[in-house]
Amino acid sequence: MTPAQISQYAFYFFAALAVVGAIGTVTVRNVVHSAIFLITSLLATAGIFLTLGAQFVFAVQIVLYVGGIMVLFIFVIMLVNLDVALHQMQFKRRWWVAGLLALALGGQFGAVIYYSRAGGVLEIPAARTGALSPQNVQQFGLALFEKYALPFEIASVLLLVALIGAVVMTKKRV
Amino acid sequence: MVNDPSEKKPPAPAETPSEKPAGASAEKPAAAPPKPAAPAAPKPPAVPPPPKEGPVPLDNDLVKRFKARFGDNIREAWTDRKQAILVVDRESLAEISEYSRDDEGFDYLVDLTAVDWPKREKRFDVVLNLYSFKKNERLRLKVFLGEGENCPSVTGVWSTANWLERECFDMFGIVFEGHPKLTRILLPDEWQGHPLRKDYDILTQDTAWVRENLGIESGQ
Amino acid sequence: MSALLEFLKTYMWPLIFAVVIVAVLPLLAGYVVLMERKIMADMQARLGPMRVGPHGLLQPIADALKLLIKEDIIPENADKVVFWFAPVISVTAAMLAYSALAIGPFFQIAELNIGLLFIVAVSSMGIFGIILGGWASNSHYSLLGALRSTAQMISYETAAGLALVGGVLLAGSLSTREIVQAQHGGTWYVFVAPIGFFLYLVASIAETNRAPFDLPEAESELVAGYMTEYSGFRWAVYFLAEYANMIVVASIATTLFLGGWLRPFQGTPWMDFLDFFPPLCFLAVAGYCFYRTPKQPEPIQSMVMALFGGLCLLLAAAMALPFVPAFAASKPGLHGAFWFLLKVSLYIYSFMWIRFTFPRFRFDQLMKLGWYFMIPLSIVNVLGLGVYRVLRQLQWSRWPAFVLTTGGTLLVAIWLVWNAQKKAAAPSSVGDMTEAEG
Amino acid sequence: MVPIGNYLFLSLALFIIGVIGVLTRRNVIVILMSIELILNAVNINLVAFSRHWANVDGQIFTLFIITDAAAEAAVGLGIIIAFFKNRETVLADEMDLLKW
Amino acid sequence: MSDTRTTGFPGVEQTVLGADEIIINMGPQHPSTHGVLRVKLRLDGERIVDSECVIGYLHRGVEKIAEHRSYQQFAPYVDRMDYVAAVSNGLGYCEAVEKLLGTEAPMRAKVVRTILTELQRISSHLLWLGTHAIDIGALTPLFYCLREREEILKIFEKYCGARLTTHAFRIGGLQYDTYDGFEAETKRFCLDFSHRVDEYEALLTENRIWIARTKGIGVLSAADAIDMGATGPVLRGSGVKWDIRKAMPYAAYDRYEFEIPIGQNGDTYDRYIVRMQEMRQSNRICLQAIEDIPAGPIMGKVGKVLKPPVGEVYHSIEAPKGELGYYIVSDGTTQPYRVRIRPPSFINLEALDKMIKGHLVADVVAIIGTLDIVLGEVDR
Repeated sequence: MTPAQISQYAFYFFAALAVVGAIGTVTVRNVVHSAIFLITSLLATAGIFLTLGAQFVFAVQIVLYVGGIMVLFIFVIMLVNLDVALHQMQFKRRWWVAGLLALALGGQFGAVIYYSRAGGVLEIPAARTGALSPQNVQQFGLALFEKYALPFEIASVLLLVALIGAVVMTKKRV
Repeated sequence: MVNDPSEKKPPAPAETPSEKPAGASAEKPAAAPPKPAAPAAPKPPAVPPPPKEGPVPLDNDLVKRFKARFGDNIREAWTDRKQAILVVDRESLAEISEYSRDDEGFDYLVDLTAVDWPKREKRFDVVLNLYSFKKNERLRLKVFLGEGENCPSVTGVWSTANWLERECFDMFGIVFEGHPKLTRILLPDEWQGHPLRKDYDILTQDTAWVRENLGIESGQ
Repeated sequence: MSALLEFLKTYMWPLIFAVVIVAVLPLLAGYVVLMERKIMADMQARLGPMRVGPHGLLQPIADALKLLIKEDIIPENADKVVFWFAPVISVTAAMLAYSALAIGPFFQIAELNIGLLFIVAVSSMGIFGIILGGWASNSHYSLLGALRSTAQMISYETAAGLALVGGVLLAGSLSTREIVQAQHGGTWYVFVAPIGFFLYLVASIAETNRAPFDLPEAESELVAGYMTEYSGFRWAVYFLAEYANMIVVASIATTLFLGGWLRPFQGTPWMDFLDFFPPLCFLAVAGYCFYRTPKQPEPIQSMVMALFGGLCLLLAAAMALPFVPAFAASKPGLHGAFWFLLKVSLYIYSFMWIRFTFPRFRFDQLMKLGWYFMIPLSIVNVLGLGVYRVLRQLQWSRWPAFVLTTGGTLLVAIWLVWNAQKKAAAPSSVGDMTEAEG
Repeated sequence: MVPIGNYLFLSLALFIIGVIGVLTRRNVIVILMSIELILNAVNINLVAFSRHWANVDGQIFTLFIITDAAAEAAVGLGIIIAFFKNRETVLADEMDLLKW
Repeated sequence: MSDTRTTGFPGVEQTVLGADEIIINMGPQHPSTHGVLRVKLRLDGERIVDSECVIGYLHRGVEKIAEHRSYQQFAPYVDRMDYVAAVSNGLGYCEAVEKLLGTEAPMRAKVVRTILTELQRISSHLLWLGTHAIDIGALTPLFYCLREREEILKIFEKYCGARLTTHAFRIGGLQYDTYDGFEAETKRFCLDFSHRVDEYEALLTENRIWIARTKGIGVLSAADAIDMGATGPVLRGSGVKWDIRKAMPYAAYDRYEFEIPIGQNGDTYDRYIVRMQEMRQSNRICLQAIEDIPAGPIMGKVGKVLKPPVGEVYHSIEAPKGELGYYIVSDGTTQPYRVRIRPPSFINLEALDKMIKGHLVADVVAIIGTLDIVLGEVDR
């Protein structure tokens, strides 16, 4: 079993986990369970990042997405946790319309991806090799603070705005 | 500092090594010089045993002031073991309480309780023990209540009375009119009977409740 | 089959280390508990566990057994699956963090490029164990405990993370191994960034939910916080997670600030006699064990005591092994592990010392401390260390650079404290609190 | 080496599930979580192509997307809390007034 | 708030809860309610909107029992009320009955009573300090406190054979004279004790967390304290300089010098300081009293069968918790017609609802601790 094989198996494992988690997220009745499924899905995605050699994104995914955003979600779910909500209808009345629409969209995208395979109509050019080492934190940092310095700053402003917005909205007495 | 208690004591009596509080010794002669009965006087070091125990009629300044204000509503006044006791009318209890707090300075309701005398015409004594920080003096108000008669609540005068009246209701079944929430306090809400009445004892207690809620026989 | 063999061959050492950690960590955590109880007893003028084994040495094992065979109670309206799963999340997160920690230059499961970040990421997942457990119990106390715990851990994770950034800034790497190696021959970062170390100490106490920050499980307020409804083995698993987490944060602090597996005064030749310390230390413990052996009340206790003494002798022999020329190569591995664990224990000891000295904060005070003091100071600390690095690159010598940056950070800290005190001196605390709520 | 198409299909699957969640669920919190799923699908795409082209830019975009998701979650959940305080519900189709 | 749910305290009234409000039930089995107190808290987040004490879990009907016992037979029962300060309870009861009888205990008995009562006050305050500190999260002081309390209990044990429910005094005086070495042991303890108090204060008084947790918490103004009938350290913490030992001296208190420590703000910290100072003052009284215990009889002239004349008496003492009063009505028989006990804990506890409003759950614990209640006395 070579590392390449391992990463292949890992991909299928994580992919299956991610899809199962995602399906659970949208179908389960209890919101907390829904969040748990989402966490599973997000962790599986982090694993996929690992198979892609993106270690830093893997860590960020866990720290921010799982450790931050999802904790926030669960926090809010517990704050607004209503037992009543459990017994209400969970899906909109015409859910099948939405489902069909989404599946149609999926089919369309699927077709595109199918035709983009090697030898397909919309073939994606072959992978470029080299250049990106798996341990790319340094590359990553350099790119982030040189090439993308401005977007980085904008993102920080966005976060600040979101922070203030969240505080203002949840404040008791304005 | 809040207004009244700070001014109530003479400046720092406790700092001086006095044996008696300055307040007590200063106030007592002023309050009732000719009477033997300033309530709860500090014991002199070598006191001869009082000649007679039991009630002694009382008619000092305090009682006079009360009588002047409330007239016949003050039924009786006596001292027992040098402790002043005032029997007041049921109807005027609230006013008398308010008067004794505001004008006579009995700002502290020490205790409120009742005594059951089943053979008497008016069955219950409701007893209020008052204390004045200013005068260092105690006073006991009594109200006679017949069976089924209600007592006016003094919760508006002293907040302490809230629980004390509830306890009294719990133990004697005396209803206090105007009490914000007169429920049982020590016994379970569904309990039958009022334990401190003289006709209540372990044989007549609420065994049904015990059986139902605790699943045991009460053992009597 | 051969593929599997190949796999095992490639990953033999990491697998062995992983098994060792999973097997030893619970035991270690149990003995940390014993150590805590003994230290607590010592500070409180009593003896602590004395019955199970000589000086209570077998107490952790007895406790573990007791907890294992206790009745397993799940509250009636609990969410059973989550209730079952939550403690497992906690302990998994705690154990996973060890995969990137280097206990000695040899003993490490995986050398990760993003080592420290990985540890922080993985241990942040422990929150889910707490919050889901609290929610699944279907009890107000548990839920309040869980919410408190979450808010607290998120707040203090920020401060702890920033304190770590300071250390990483100095080392120039996220890999645990490289961080320690960067301290080799130089000074440990605790002497370069004392404020960063202090910040991490406080934040790590808060993150592991220990007094004076043990709000989530404040027994006098919330009974046992998120663990209220837990009992038996599940409770033991939570407990294990808590102590494993303590060992993790202590290991991080050791790696980043206390020179990891490095011996004190590594670069000073005349201090080399310290190399003899590990075997002598074990020898002394063994000697004490044997000295106490005949004084045990029961023969069986004497036997156990002698056994412990023998174990210590064995360890002493192992520590003395590197002095045999043939095995000289094993020195960094063996002695490294010794020094690492010693530093970890000292760090945990300071945790305990603090726990038994201070009362508990109130929740809003804790949050205030976190957001008004810890986080601003840790940001300033990162700035200061950045300046320090630049100054060093500009060929400043160590002392002026250190005094300048640390002094500056210290001034900010003093200002923050002074400011908070001025605010606290404002009258009417009840009013103050309602104001803070708005 | 897993071919990039597989990553794209995985990403597609997550994306479509997310879309279904957004379109069919009534609970606003679940809708927000479905949006996270969609963003996640995009992330997979970006990182996969980052490796495919041996270029770090895709990963950086991922970082920005995660940042954005954090901001969105903060504001979105803030709105939910504010809404819940006023109406005691978290169902999307009961949010039918502009002001109350 | 268009749609509010109704939940409530069962059987009492329906409480309408706001969106963020929950009701939490503290006790009767809760680590920090000091027994079987139950407090129903209505919380907005963690802030207390409303509260209600539910008591009575330990009700034994002490007052009813009294009506069926002779005066002497009832004396051991009072020890079981405030079981951490049994000696004080006994002193109050014995003095009340003596007053009812019109006799007095001899001086030697009075002095010994004073010493033991003051030791009991120290031990009660020590237990308070330890548990209060634990409530606030400081684990260690408890063990130091118990160490010193142990010394006091040893003195009690040597004196009367019991440690907790001592029944140390008899109506009319004392059953036992002091044992050999009583003076020396008490003196040694007292001399040692002032350093011990320094030790506790070193742990807590200047501790910033302690100050943050207690300053401004559970403020009870002097006017409120009087209105609520609070007594003892709770009243003095609010700045009212009133102590029955000074105001209406009983036992032998008029022989000794001591001060009444008071607080200024009426918060938890002030009550803490007041109790710490009270321990020092009690120690001071003990040291003075132990120097000269007058010689003489230990039992006054009371008969074997007590038949107090018809009448009633109210007598109160300054128990460690506050004013402990006995209102005894006699109908001339050997059994009291009615014994009413004015329990300080019960009435101090009444102030709880007022004190915790607007505070956090964590403060409730601190405030229950600072009231120093004993449920045996609250429920009787």
